Amino acid sequence: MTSTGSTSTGSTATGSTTTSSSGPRAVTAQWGIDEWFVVVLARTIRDAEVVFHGFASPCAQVAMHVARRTHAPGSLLVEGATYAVDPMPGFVPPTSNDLALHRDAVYRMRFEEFFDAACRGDVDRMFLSGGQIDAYGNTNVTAIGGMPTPKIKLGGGGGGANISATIGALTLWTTRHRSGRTLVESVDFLTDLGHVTPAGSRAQLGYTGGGPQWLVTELGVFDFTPGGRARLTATFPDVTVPDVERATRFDLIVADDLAFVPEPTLEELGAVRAVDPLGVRRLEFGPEERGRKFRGQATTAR
Amino acid sequence: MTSTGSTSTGSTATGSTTTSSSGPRAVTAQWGIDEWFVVVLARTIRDAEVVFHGFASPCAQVAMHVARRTHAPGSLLVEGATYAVDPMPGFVPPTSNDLALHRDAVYRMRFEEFFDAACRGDVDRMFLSGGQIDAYGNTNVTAIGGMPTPKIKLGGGGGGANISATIGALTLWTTRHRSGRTLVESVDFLTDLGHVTPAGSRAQLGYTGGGPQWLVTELGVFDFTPGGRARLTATFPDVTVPDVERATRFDLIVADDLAFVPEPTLEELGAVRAVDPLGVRRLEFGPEERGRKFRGQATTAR
Amino acid sequence: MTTFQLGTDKRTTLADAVARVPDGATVALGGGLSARLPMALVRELVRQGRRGLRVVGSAHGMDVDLLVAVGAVAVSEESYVGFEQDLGLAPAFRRAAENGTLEVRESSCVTILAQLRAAEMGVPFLPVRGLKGTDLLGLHPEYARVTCPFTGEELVAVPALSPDVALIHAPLGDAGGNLHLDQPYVLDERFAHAARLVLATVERIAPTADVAGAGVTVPAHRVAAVVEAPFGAHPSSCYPLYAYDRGHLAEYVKAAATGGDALRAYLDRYVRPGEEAYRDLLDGGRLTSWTASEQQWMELFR
Amino acid sequence: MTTFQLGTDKRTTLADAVARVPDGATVALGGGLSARLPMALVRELVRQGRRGLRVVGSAHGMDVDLLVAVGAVAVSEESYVGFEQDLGLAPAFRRAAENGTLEVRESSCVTILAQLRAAEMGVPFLPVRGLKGTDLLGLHPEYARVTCPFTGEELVAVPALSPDVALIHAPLGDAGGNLHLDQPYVLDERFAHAARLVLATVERIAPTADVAGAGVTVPAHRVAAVVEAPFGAHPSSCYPLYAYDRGHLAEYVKAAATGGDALRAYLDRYVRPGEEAYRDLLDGGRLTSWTASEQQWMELFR
Repeated sequence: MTSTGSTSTGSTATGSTTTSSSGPRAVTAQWGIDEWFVVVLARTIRDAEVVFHGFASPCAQVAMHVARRTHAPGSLLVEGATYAVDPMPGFVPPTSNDLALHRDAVYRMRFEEFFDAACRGDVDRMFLSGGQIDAYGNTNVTAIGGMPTPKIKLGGGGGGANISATIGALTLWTTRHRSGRTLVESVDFLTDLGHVTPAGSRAQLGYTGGGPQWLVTELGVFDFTPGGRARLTATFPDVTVPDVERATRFDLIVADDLAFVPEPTLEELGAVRAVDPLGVRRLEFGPEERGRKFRGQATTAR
Repeated sequence: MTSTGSTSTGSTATGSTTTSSSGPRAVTAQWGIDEWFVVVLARTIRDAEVVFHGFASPCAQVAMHVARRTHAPGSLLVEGATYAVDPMPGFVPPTSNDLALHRDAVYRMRFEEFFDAACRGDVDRMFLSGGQIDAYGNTNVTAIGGMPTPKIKLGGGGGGANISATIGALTLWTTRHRSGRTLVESVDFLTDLGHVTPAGSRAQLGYTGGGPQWLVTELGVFDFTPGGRARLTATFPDVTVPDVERATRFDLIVADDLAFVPEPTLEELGAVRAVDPLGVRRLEFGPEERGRKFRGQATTAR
Repeated sequence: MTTFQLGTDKRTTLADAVARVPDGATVALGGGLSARLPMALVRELVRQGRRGLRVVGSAHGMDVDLLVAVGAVAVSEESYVGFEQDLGLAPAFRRAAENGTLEVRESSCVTILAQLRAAEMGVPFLPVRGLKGTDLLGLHPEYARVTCPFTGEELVAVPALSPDVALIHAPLGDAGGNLHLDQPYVLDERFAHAARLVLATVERIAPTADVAGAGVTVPAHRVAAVVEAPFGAHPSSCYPLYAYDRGHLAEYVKAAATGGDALRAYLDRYVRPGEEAYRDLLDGGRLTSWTASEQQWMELFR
Repeated sequence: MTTFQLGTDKRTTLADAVARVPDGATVALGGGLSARLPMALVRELVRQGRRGLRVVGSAHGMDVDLLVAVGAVAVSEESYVGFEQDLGLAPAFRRAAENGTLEVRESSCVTILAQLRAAEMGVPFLPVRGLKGTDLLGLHPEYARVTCPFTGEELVAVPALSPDVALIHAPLGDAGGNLHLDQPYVLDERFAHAARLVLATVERIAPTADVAGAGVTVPAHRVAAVVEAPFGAHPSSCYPLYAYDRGHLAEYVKAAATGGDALRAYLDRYVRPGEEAYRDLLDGGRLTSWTASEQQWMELFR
C-alpha cells in the first residue's frame, strides 16, 4: 500500500481496480482519503447496533449506509433529519432533509419518536463532529470564540446537547484536524458532551450514555483512555506522529501499539461509491486533503 | 303539556305528531323522558363550544349530536373513545369505541391529543356522570362504599380525575336520582372534581376549569350557586319539589324562580330519533322511568 | 444496549410468544373498551395459567375481566374496566375487588399516559394536571408532588412506567413485526415505545409492502414476536374486519357473573381448547357483514 | 375558552394572514433545514417590515437567515441555522450574531421539543435529559433544576413554550384549514398544538375529501388562516411537488454573505414584488422534474 500524495485536484477518485498477480481475490485498487475516511467511520459501527447521524454530516451519513451494505447488515440506521429507518437511497443529496433519503424505507420515525428513543437509551451510536473538539471529546458546534460574542457563529448543535448524554456510544469525527484549530485544549463553547466536562464527569452528571468511543480525523484514529482522554491508535500511512502532534493542541497520548489504519476492502470501496455517486462526502474536505490518493492490494474481505 | 305518567312498558316512544289546531307550526307531539332528558343535556351546550363525552355515556353522546344538529351547529364535538371530530354517525352503538362513531369524520384525534387539549384548556365542556354525586358536584365512579373495600366496585373514571380540573365547564347528569342513593351528602370515593373538595376549592387547588355548570337528573335541572352548591332550577312537569327532596340526600336549595323544564321542539325530538335509532339512550333508564311519556303542543323552534 | 428488536422474522406461535410473559409481570393490554383487545393473547395467558399479573392501561373490558376471572391478576391499574351501559359492570373484576382478591389501584387516562410518556421520553417522572383533591391519590402512595420552578404551582408527579410486556392485536402485520392499526390507537403506540417487550397478534401476516401501503403504526423494531391469529380480538371488534360480538359478550358476562360452574363451562368451551377450536365456534360471517349496509351494521347491536 | 378555530372557511390573503403576526411575536417556523420552510409567509413578513421577532424551533436555514438579513429578528432560539455542508454557514445569521445585532439563545432539539410538549400538555414545565455540563445552559438563565421525587436525580427543567404564531407550509389543505403534510413533519405537529395561532400556506387548496384521503396531519381546528401559495416553500423543497433549488439557495447565500447592495438586489428581485412575481422568476418545471428518474433527481443536486 502506497500513498500517492496530494496529486489530485480534488476530482472524483474513480477507484479503478485490476486483477493482482498475488491471487484471484487480491487486486490493485486506488482510493482517495474521502473514501478511506468514510470506511474508517463505517467500521466503528458494530453489527446489530442502532445508529444515527445528525444533519450536515455527509461523511457519517455515507458511512452508515456503507456499514449496512458491508459488515453491519443487521444494524438499524436512522437517517438524520428524515428519521427514515433503514432506507436504501440511490444517492445521498447534499441536504439532509430530502425525500431521496427515504427510498425504500418502510417506516419513518416522527421527530419526537427518534429523540425519545435516543433519550431513553435505545440508540447505540451517534456520529458527532465539531468545529472544536477537546481531549475528552467535548465538542463545540455553536461558536468559535464562545458566546455571546462569537468570533465565528457556527450553525448550532441540533439535539446533541441532550442525546450525547444518553446514546450508547459516540463516534466523533473531523476532517479539519490538520488545521491545528480543531483538536483544542479547551472548547470555546461546550455544545455536546464528551467524557469529562468542567461541571463533572458523565458519572457525576448522572448520564447513562457511554460517551465518545472513537475520534476519527483525516490524520488518524483515536480511542479513549479509561480516564476519558483521546489516545492516538492509528494513523493514515501518509501521516506521521509529528504531523499529528503539530495539528493537536491538547497533550497527545499515543498508543504503544500504534498502527496504520487498515486498508479498505474492495467491497467497502464499492459501497462508498454506490452509496454516494454525487460525492457529497468530499464536501467535508478542504482542497489540500482531497488530493490524497492511495493504492494497494485490496482484498475482497477485511 | 301533560305528563302521561308511567304507562309504558319501556318500548320505543315513536313520537307520532299531528297538526295542532292552534297554528300551522304548533303540533301535538309525544315524547318519552329519555328523549326529553337528552334534549335537556343538549341544551347545556352552547354554539361554538368544544364538547366531549366520555365512554359509557349514551345520553350525553346522543345529546352532543342533537346539539350539533339543532342549536349548536358550530360546536366541535369530540366523540368519546374514538376521538373522532364532528362525525355524523348513522346510529349510536351501545359501545363507545366503535367505527360506527367515526362516520364522515375528517379527522380523528389521537388519545393523547385529546387529553392534552383537555388538560391545556382547549375543551369547553365535558359530560360527566357518577354512581354518586354530591352537592358540590364531586362524583364517584369508582366504588360505592369506597376503596380499598368497595361494596360495589364501579367501572372507574377514565380520564375525569385529571380533565375535570381543566375543562371549561362540566355538565353532570344522572338518570338514577329517584333511587335516593345517587345525590348524596358525601361521595364514598371522590373520582372527579366538583367545585369544592375536602382538600379545598378549585381555586385553592389551582385549577383553571370552571367545574360543574349544570346537573341534569331524570327529576329536574340544577345549576350551581356562587359557593358551588347545586340549586334546583327546574323540574320535569311530573315531578314535585317534595319528590326531589325525597330523592336528594344533600340539603336541597331551590331557586326562587323554579320552573318546569322547557319542552322539546319538534326539531330536537326529530334529531334525537335520527341520531339514536337503536335507542341506546334508554340503556341509562330503569324500567320505572322508561314509561314516563309526555304530550304537548310542540313548536318547530324553541 | 437498545431494546429495539432487530430481527427480520419474528413469527412464532401463540404459545411461544406468551411463554415470554412471566408470572408477576406488568402487562399493558392494547386496544380499549371492547375494541381491538388482544383476546387471543389473553386466552393463551389463561391456558398457560399465568399468575400475579399487574395490568395497566386506560379503559378496558373483557380482556381484564377474563384474566381476573381465572385469578391471573394481582393488581389492576386501569382507568376503567367494564362493559359500558350495554352489559354493565365487569362481573369478575367487581367480585374480586369486592372480596379483596384483586387490588385495584385505579388509575386515570392522563395519569397512565404521563407515566408511559415518561418512560418513552427517558425521564424518571412527569408532572400531571388534576388528581389533587381526588381519592385516586390514596390508591397511589407512589405518586409524589413537585413544585414548578417557574410558577410555584404544586403538581402531582408520577413515576415513569415501562410495562414488562405490551400485548397488542392488529388487523395487519408483516413477518418482521411492522403493525398497521386503524384509529383509535388508544395507548398502543405509547405501550409499544414504553414497554420492554412487545408481543403482537395480527389478523393476517402480509408482505411488508402491503403493511407499508396501509401505513405502519407500530414499527418492527419495537415488536419482539408476531403471531397470526384470525379473530384474535374477538369478541371485541377488530375493524375493518369484524364488529363487536354482542351475543358472545353477553354470554361471557352472564357466565362470569354467575361464576363457578357457569364460568368453568365458558372456559371449557371457549378458552381451554385453543384458538382453532375457538374460531370454529364463531359465526364470523355475521360479524364481518357490517360492511353490507348501515342497516345490517346496526342490526349487530340489537 | 378554547383556542380551537371553529370556522369553516379560513381562506385569506397572504397579506391579511401575516398582518396577524405582531412585531415582537414569538414565531415558530415550520419545516426544517431546507425542506418545507414557510418561505412565502417569511417573504410576506419581510414585505410588511416586521421587527423584533423571536424565532423558535429546531434546525432551520434560509427562513431564519432571510428574516435576520432584513433585521426582523431580535432573538433566535433555534437549534441550528445554516445550509449544511452544501452551502455552509448562514451568512446573515452569523454576521448578526458576530456583530451583536442578533441575540442567539441557541436551543437544542430535545429541549425545544420538551418546551412545546409542556405547552401542549398544559403543564408549566417538563424535565429534560442532558444539557447539564453544556454551555447551552449559560444562554438560558430561564431554565431551572428539578429533583426527581422518585430517584433523587437532578434534571434540567424547562418552561412551557406557546409560540404566539406558528407558520406552516403544507403541500395540500382545504378551505377549513385541514393540512396534509408528508413526513418528516419535524416539529409542525407540535407547533400546531402548542401555538396560540397557526397560519398556513398550502401549495393547493383542495376539497376536504381530497385532504382527508391524503390524510389530515394538522386538523382544521388548530388552523386560523389558510392561504394558497404555490411554490410557497421555495427555494426549500416541498415534496412530493418540488425539490431543493440549489442554484437559488446559492444565489441567496452569496447575496446575503456579500450584504449591502447584493442583498438589496436579491430582495428587490425576489421578495419586494410579491409572490406572483416571485413565481414568474422560477424554473418550476426543472424542480418538479425529480419524478422523471433517479438520475434526473440526482442532477438537481449537482
